[in-house]
Parts: sequence; structure tokens; C-alpha cells
Amino acid sequence: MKHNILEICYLIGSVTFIMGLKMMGNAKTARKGNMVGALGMTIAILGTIFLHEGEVSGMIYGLIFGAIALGTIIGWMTAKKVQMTKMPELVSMFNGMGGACAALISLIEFNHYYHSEFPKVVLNAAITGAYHPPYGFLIAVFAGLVIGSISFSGSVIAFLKLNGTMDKPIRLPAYNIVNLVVLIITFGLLAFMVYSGGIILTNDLQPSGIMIYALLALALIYGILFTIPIGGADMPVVISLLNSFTGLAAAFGGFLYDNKVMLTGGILVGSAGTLLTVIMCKAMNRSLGSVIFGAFGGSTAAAGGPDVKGSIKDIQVSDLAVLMNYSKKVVIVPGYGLAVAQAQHVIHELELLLEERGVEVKYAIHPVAGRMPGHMNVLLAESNVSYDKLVEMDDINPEFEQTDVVLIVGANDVVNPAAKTDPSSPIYGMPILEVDRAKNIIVNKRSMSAGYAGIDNLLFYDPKCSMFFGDAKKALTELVAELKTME
Amino acid sequence: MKHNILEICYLIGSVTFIMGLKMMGNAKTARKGNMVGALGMTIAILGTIFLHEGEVSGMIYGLIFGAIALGTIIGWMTAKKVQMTKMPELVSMFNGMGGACAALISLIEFNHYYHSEFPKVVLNAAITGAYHPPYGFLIAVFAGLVIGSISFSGSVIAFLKLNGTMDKPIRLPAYNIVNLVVLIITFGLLAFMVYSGGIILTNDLQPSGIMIYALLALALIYGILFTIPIGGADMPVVISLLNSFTGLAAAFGGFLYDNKVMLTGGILVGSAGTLLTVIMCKAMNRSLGSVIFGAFGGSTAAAGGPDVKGSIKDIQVSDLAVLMNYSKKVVIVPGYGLAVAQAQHVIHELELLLEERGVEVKYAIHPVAGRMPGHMNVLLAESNVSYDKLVEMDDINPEFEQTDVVLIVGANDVVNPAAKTDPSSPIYGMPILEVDRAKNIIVNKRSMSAGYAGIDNLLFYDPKCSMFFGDAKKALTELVAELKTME
Amino acid sequence: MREILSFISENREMIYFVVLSIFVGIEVIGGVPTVLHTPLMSGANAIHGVVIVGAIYVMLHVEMDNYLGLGLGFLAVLLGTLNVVGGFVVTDRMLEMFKKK
Amino acid sequence: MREILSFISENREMIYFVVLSIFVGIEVIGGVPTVLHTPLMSGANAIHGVVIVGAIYVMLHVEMDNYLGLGLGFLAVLLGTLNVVGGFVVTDRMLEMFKKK
Ligand SMILES: NC(=O)c1ccc[n+]([C@@H]2O[C@H](COP(=O)([O-])OP(=O)(O)OC[C@H]3O[C@@H](n4cnc5c(N)ncnc54)[C@H](OP(=O)(O)O)[C@@H]3O)[C@@H](O)[C@H]2O)c1
Ligand SMILES: NC(=O)c1ccc[n+]([C@@H]2O[C@H](COP(=O)([O-])OP(=O)(O)OC[C@H]3O[C@@H](n4cnc5c(N)ncnc54)[C@H](OP(=O)(O)O)[C@@H]3O)[C@@H](O)[C@H]2O)c1
Repeated sequence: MKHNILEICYLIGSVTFIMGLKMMGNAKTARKGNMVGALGMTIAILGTIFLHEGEVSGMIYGLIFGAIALGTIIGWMTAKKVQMTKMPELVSMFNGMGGACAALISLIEFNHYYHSEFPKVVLNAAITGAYHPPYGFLIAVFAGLVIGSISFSGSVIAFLKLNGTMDKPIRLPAYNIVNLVVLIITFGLLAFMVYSGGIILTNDLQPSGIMIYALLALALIYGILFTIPIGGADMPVVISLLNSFTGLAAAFGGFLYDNKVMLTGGILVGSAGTLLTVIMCKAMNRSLGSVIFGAFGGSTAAAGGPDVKGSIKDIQVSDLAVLMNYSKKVVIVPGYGLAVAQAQHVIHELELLLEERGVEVKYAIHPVAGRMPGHMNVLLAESNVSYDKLVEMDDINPEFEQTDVVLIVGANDVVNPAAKTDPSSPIYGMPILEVDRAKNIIVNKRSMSAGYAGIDNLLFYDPKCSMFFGDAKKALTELVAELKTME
Repeated sequence: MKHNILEICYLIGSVTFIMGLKMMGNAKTARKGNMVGALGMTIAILGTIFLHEGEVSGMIYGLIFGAIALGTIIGWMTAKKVQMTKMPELVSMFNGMGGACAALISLIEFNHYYHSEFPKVVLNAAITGAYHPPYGFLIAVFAGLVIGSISFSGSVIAFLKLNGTMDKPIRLPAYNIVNLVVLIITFGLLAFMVYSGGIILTNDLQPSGIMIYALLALALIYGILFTIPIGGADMPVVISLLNSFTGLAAAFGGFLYDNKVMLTGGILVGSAGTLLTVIMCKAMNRSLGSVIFGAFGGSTAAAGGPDVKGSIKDIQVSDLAVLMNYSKKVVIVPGYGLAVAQAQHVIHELELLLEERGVEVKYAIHPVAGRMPGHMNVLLAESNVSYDKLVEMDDINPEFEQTDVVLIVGANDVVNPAAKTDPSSPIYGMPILEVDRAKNIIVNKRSMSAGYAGIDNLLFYDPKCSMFFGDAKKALTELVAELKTME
Repeated sequence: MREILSFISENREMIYFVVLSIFVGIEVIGGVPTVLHTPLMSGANAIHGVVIVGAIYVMLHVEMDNYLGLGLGFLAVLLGTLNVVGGFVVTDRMLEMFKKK
Repeated sequence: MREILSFISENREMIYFVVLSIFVGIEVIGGVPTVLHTPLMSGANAIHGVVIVGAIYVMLHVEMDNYLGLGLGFLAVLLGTLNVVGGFVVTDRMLEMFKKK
């Protein structure tokens, strides 16, 4: 009876996962979709605990509730407290936990199998070739272990990179080959262990389960090797990929226990996550291969671009304040630099000040501005910028013609005209914000150095363009102060 | 061994159905998608025949191949020969065949079950209450029979309606109630038969399988009753609905034989067909309920609209020829009347003639012009009109401002301004082609009578509008002749 | 109640199968443009012709002396073939029209 | 070859299940707008936290004297909970930001 109700809980869980994911794909229903998923998860978890059939000691329940309570408190607090800009780190961290969880399950199940009476019989039979433990069990256990571990160690590295702790991509010589070799060894060992039952005989003919630790170590190492050569800026893609790995690991867990909710949840995330990874790559005009095998993920690309440049112009804060104060329409183009400088609050202040003086202000949001999808939306939302002030690329482009001042804050690639004019440029073909149609272009950045794609930007040499050098937060604070003294 | 390969054939079949349907939803891949589906179907059919295990007499094979050969020839020829405008009839007919096929399978299986030794034992047991044949089997057989039969008889009626043989909706008094009662009796009998095993005892205590024929008859009657009150113009929606019914019937067949490819194919069409039905309704701004229970499906709606009208203007063919000859830009709005009059070839001739004389000609395609989705596209494509001359509503609307002459051929509702201005109109809210922005409006139809929605059209009283009365084919042929005499 | 519960639990494989197929059916259609409604309907129509597999199955299992069964089975295969062949061919013709330049 | 074939045939329920789930996963994501990529990734991240069900299952079946098992199981439940709770809460926070007027 209990068992039947549990099956229904799992069915409900599976359906809510599908519907939740579906709803999360649409801005209007996204939040509700997340709730729906959370509801299904709660049902599945509570069902697993309370509809369990068979005697279980109170201490075990105590441990389970303790772990859940502890995890809930820590998870909730961390998720609530973290700064908006640190979201990707956090997602990466939580993903790693899921992977570790899957790996631990495999480890425990293997140990259980190894220590119980059963394998001793089996072992003898295996040596004489009479019996082999079920392949399904072994595949599920070992694959769950390997994939979960890769996801765990990879996520930790991704976390450290996003965190800034490990900011340069570390590339061992011939790292692509090394990685491939480690990968092959790992899966070779996995295949061998499935074939042999995972237990070897030591020299004194005692069975030993040691090999699983070798497999674990290899998988952990591969996760690290896989992630370290990739530039920090490519991390969102990598996290998305590791995300789908964890989904796969969860699915193997479902296979192990013939548990349908783990299977649907895991496979769903595995396939949806893989597709999402590909979509994300496309949105930045890169291929998944070039992200993983490192075409320009951070710093390698040569500074290309034509040589004929011209001269650049500076603008003083006082002149800029005057210019903006007497404009009719100002469009702000936020980019990665705004996020780094944490200048989202001061830019909102600037916006309010200008609006007060009758200047129309809008934000032009490029789909891949910043370092993760929706980065600018999340960032500006944090500082309470109204949602309808954020205009998407295709809608704002025709408006630049009537714009008096475009203020570019810490953005570079997303306004680089080379994407339209220079077929040899690595970003050629990416749609850009066509800021050069505006009457005045002001660029705020700290220096003339390149952005993510590592290429020069001819926009800065445009006669209509003036540079307003400095850290975004500092420079904008000065600008606001200057504006306040006017009037 | 054979059995295992057959399972793989079915797996391939299921996957191709999914991918085929997916591809058919996109204009670029649609045709290939259809091929993919056909390929999967071929694999499933050939597999079923050739991977069968067990002795089967040559005569049976002869019958099977005979039936398939005959069906292929007839099906192929009919599909190839039929006029483009008769497509919906044909789809409806083929759908009916599928429904009949499902119903026949159920009939045969039931007879088999009834005649074999097995049920005699069962029958005794059933009377004493000791044994009941498996519910799953009974549900699959009876539900397949009922749904397949409804789909069959409904499709036949739909065919006759589209065909013009049965052109007025036939409405018995209180037909909604009658239909509901028949439906309830049908499903009541079905439930009873599942409960009782489907076999009754006659007066002399002999078992009889007669009830299944009662069920069959009821289902056939319901199919007819369901379809006859619905107006011919609503038939595409009804066909789409019956289509998903047949899918459901096929799925029950799959359930009966635990055949996965029938299950996936059937359920897929069942759910996709239901959604498609809803989407189609939405595109015409109607609800599924109002189609089935008849809000205005053909002729019932009162001729509403404001009373203050004005006068209408006539235009002679010679004047029209001159007007068009000296225009810069002409937009043709095709509608249902064009299809009825089979004027698609002459309109293409007109287009070529005008283009030759340096007039720019485009077609404005309203999404629900005609009587089935894509009707105008199919029609004009048949007469070789180039695809990029067909402009969708949202793209052409801004162009009317620069248009000299709009020529409306057999269209009415899709250009009715009441949809924008009169909240009491039944079509209020439907987006329309905003032809009144053009310099001259010419309307070709046979009389002042209303279109599908049965409402007046104030456009005809617009001072810029002139009526060019006559059957579309005849009138346009005259216009072309007149144009040819000029110059 | 208890029976329904155990029915669900016993047939859970089938239920998951049905639920997932329904989702696939719905999702696969989402966002189809109006012009493709008719061909899509027609293509789906051809696909449910898979019921012919059941008809063939019936024929392969019918007894040689069951003339009614043989006759009806023959008819079922014939009708199923019409559904399949006619459905795919007519859909192809429609879609061919669309592509023509 | 023969073994693979019979493996497929024996596990056909599971294979259909996996194939259909993959299709659902892919279809459900199709056409998601760029701004939602990050929250969607995060939401999917929370969903694979369902692995916690496996961790709980392990705990419910572990022997009382298997201290290693108990310890690792406790850790697994803890990590799983972090994944689930943190994942859903952080996703909600992100999406809340989007809605704000
Ligand atoms: N959104 C995504 O999902 C995503 C993910 C991965 C990669 N990407 C890639 O990231 C790029 C995004 O373009 P973007 O225009 O936003 O950024 P960008 O091209 O990377 O340029 C950022 C600019 O900000 C400046 N900057 C850095 N710190 C600053 C500070 N504290 N104050 C002021 N300026 C500062 C830098 O110049 P200085 O050093 O001279 O100050 C740099 O040129 C694209 O190439 C995109 O493909 C996007
Ligand atoms: N596309 C779909 O999927 C679909 C499906 C079902 C319903 N509908 C509905 O159908 C309507 C379509 O609008 P529509 O503007 O195309 O057609 P309409 O509003 O039905 O008008 C057609 C007009 O054509 C004229 N006509 C008939 N035979 C003619 C002939 N031989 N020569 C010239 N004119 C002729 C009729 O007027 P005379 O009698 O005066 O000639 C009639 O007013 C919409 O209301 C839509 O909702 C569409």
C-alpha cells in the first residue's frame, strides 16, 4: 500500500519536473515553474522517507533529518545571502554537491556489495567463470561514480575560477592530449571493472575492492584537468555542461535503484542541460569544441584587427556632465566592466538624476554582454532599475539614430564594429549594438586593453567617440557628483 | 532473434515518428520530416511481416500482400491525382480509413476471444463470479472499437460536407442534448461490457456476443450525430479532432498487442492532434466548444453590424484595367471565393501581365483566409505563384500605405474593419489586413452577401472602395482580356 | 481505492510511457506556423496509419477457416494501407507546393 | 551481436523511457530566450538534486554497524540537500529580480 502511494509520489515528481522546466523557459511563468519543480522535489523526498516499508532505527531517521536540516539551513542562507553577481559561483558549487552526492552513493553501494556475503560466493564463481554479478548494477555504480566525481571536481575548479582565486587558465603542455589520455584510462578502467566485477585478488589471493578508489581518483583528476585550461569567461558554458553531467549521474542512480523519479529528473537535466550548453555557445558565437579545447577562452587570441587606426579623444568629467545634462536622449550600454566594478548602483543613480532633469534614459542590453547569459539583467535588476528601461538589442538598434549620447560602460566586444565589417575577425557575424549611429559616443573603461575576445575595437577611433577613462564605479561616481553641482 | 530485431525496428519507427512530426513543424524541414515518418512506417510494416515468428500459410501472406498492394495503388493514385483544393476531403477520407481499420481489429479480436475455447470456460466462471477476463484486454478492444468507429463515421460525414454533397449543417431539434445522450449511452454500454466481459446470455442461456454490434452501431451513430450539425467551414477543425481520435484508437490497438510502435505513433498523434486542433481554433479566433456546439459554424449568426451604411460604387472592367495598368504597386488579397471559383491560375496570369508592364504585384496572405490553414498558400503555389510574392499579414500591413490598388478577390471577413472597430462583432479582435490604408480598394465578389462569419462588411461602403461584381474566375478572365487589348 | 493504487503501481512502466509520449506530442507541435497546420494535420494523419501494424498482426494470427476473420482482416490491412500511403503521399504533395520557388 | 540484440529487447521498456525522456528534455528547452539561460541552468541544477532520493534510500538500508556507510550516507544526504535547497532558492532569487518592475 505504502509502496503504491510512493510510486504515485514519484510519478507526480516526474511530471512536475517536466512542467517546471517547461515553465522556466518562459519569462512570465519562470518563477512559478521553479516553485512547481521544488514542490515535486519535496513530495519525492518526503515520500521516500515516510512511505518507506520496513524497520528502520530511530538513529538513522535522526541522521537523515539532521543532514536535511543542516543542508537546508546552510543552503538557504548561502543562497539568500550571496551577492547577485556571485550567482554563477554558487550554481557551480551546488552542482558540485550533487555530483559528490551521486559519487558517494556509488561508493557506499559498492562497498556494501563488496562486504556482504554475496560477493564472496560470487567471487569464487567469477574466478571459475560460473557467475558474474549483473552488468546493469556494475555499470550504474561505476558510471555514477565516475560522472559524479568529474562533475564534483570540475565544479570546484569552476568555482575557484569564477571566484577569482584561480584567474588564469592553466595549460599544461599538450594539455589536450594529456586530458584525452586520462579520459581513456578512466573509461578503460571502468570498462575493465564492469567486466571483472570490480574486485581483484591481491598477491595473497585475498579479494580486494581497492580498484574503485583508483577509479575515483582518476575521475576526480580528470574533472580538474578538464576544467583548468578553460578561461574564466567560458565558465558559464562549462558549468552548464557539468550540470548535465550531474544529471546523468543522478540518472545512473535511478537506474541502480530502478527509481523512476531519479531517472526522469536525471535524464531530463542531462538532455536539457546539454541542449542549453549548445544554445549558450551559439549565443556567444562559439562552438562547444572551441570552448573545451580552448580556441580563445581568455587570453590566447592575438590582438588582430587592421593597423590603420587614428587618434583617440579624451573627455573630461565636467564636459561630459554638461553634454549629458543638455541631451534629450541617453542610451547606456552596460558590459562586463560594469559588473566587475560593481557600478550597477551608481549607474542607476545617474539614470535617476538624468531622468529628473528631463533626459530620457534607456539601457541597451546585448544578449551576451557580461560573462553569463542575462548577466546585465540580473545586475541592473539588483540595483532596482525598472525592467522596461532595459531594451533588447534588436529593439534598441533602430533608436540609436535619435540618440544624443551613448554611454558605454565597461563594454567592448558587444559594440565592436569589426563584427560587421571585418570578416577575418573572430567575432565576425555576431550581431552588435550599432552605437555608431548615435550623435555622441562616450566609452568608459580603464585603458585601451581589449575585452573578452582579445581584439582591438576601431569604434574608439571614431571621430564621434570620446574616451572617459577610469574604473567604472569611480568614474561614474565622479560624473554623478559633477552633475549634482550643476543646475 | 527475429523477435529482438523486430523490437529494434519498432524502436526506430517510434523515433522517426517523433522526429518526423518535429520536422514537419518547420517550413524548411517539413518535407523531409514527412519522408522520415514514411521511412519509419515502412520499417515497422516490413518488420512486422518478415520478422514474424511462427508458421503462417502462403495464402495469408498472399492476402496481406494483396491488400497492401491494392491499398498502395489506390492510395497513391488518389493522392497524386486529387486537385489541390480537394486536399482536406482527402485527408478526412484517409483518416476515416484509419479509424475503420482500428475498429475492425477490435471486432476481429473480440470475435476471436468469443469463439475460442477460452471464453466458454471464462463464461461459466464469470457467471459464478470466479474469473473475469483481463480488464486491460476488454478496455483496449472496446475503446478501440468505439473511438475508431466514431472517427470513421465522423470522417465520412466531414468528407461529404467538404465535398459539397451535404452542404448545410443539419441540426435536429435539441441536437446538443441528443448527442450528449447518445454519447452517454455509448460509454455506458462500453463500461458495462468491460464489467461483464462483453458476453451476455440469451433467453435460452446460450452465450452471445451480439452486444458488440450494438456498441459498434451506437459509436457509428454518434460519429454521424457529432459531425452533422457542424458547418462545412469548420470542417478542418473537426477533421483535426477526428484525426487525434484515430490516433487514440491506434494507441488502444498498441495497448492490446503491447506493441510499442503503435503506442507511440497513436499517442503522439493523439496528443499532437489535440493541441493542433486547439491552435487551429485559436488562429480563427474561435473556441473548440463553439465549433462543436455550434456558435456560428456556417449560417446561424445574425447579420449584425451598424445600420448606417452609405452607398456602394461599381467599377467597370475597362476602368479597372486602366487603373491597374497605370498603378505602381498592386496588392492582391485572395480569399475563400478565389478558391471556390478556382481562379488561382487566372490571377497568376493577371500578376504576370501586370509585372510585365512594370507594376509591382504582391499577394497579402491572411492566416485564416479560405477554409483551411494555409489554404491560400497551397492554392497559389498550385498555379506556380512564386513563394516570395506571398506576404504574411504582419509584413504587408505597413505596405498598404504605399499601395495604389488593393484587389480583393473573394475575401470578406479577413478585410472587415469591424474586427478592429466594433466590439459587438463576432470577429472583434481578429487581426485583419488593413486594406483601407491603400489609395484604391477594389472588391471582387458575386453579390453583397456575407462571408463565413455571416456579418456585413462596412469596407464596401468606404468612399475609396469600388465593387467589381462577378464570379472570380469569370471576372478576372475578363480583366486579363481587357488588359491585353490595351497597349 | 486500494485497487486503483495497485493498478497504477503495477502499470507504472506503461503510465510513464504514456505520460512521456503525451508530453513529446505536445512539445513537438508547439509554435508551428499557421501555414503548416494543414500539412501537419495530414502528416499526423499518415502516422496514425501505424494501426496497420495491428491489422497485419491480426492476419498473421487468424485461423485459416475463420472466413469472417480473414475477410475483415484483409479489409483492415487494405484500409490501413490507404491511410498510410495516401496520407504520406498527399502530405508530400502539399509540402512540395510550399517549397516551389 | 546477438547479446546486444537481446539486451535491447529485454530492456525495451527502459530504452523507450530513456529515449522519450531525452526528447522531452530537449523539446522543453527549445526556444528559451537568452536572458533566461542562467536561471534555467540554475533550475535544472536544482532538479538533478533529486539524487538525494538515492542518498536517503542508502541511509534507510545501511546496517547500523557500518560506520563508514553511515558517515558517507550522512554526507551524501547533506550534499544532496544543499544541491536541492540551494538550487531552488537561488533560482527563485534570480527570477524574482527579473520580475521586479
Ligand atoms: N554573456 C555571456 O553569456 C558570455 C559568456 C562568456 C563570454 N562572453 C563574451 O564576453 C564578451 C562580453 O562583451 P562585453 O562588451 O560585455 O565585455 P568585454 O568585451 O569583455 O569588454 C569588457 C571591457 O570592460 C573593461 N573593464 C574591465 N574592468 C573594468 C572596470 N573596473 N571599469 C571599467 N571598465 C572595465 C575592459 O577594458 P579595460 O581593461 O580597458 O578597462 C574590457 O575591455 C563577449 O565577447 C561575449 O561573447 C559572454
Ligand atoms: N483558413 C482557415 O483555416 C479557416 C477555417 C475555417 C473558417 N475560416 C474562416 O473563414 C473566413 C475566411 O475569410 P475570407 O475572407 O477568406 O472568406 P469569407 O469571409 O468567407 O468571404 C468569402 C467571400 O467570397 C465570396 N465568394 C464566394 N464565391 C465566390 C466566387 N465564385 N467568386 C467571387 N467571390 C466569391 C463570397 O461573397 P459572394 O457570395 O457575394 O460572392 C464571400 O463573401 C474567416 O472568417 C475565417 O475565420 C477559416
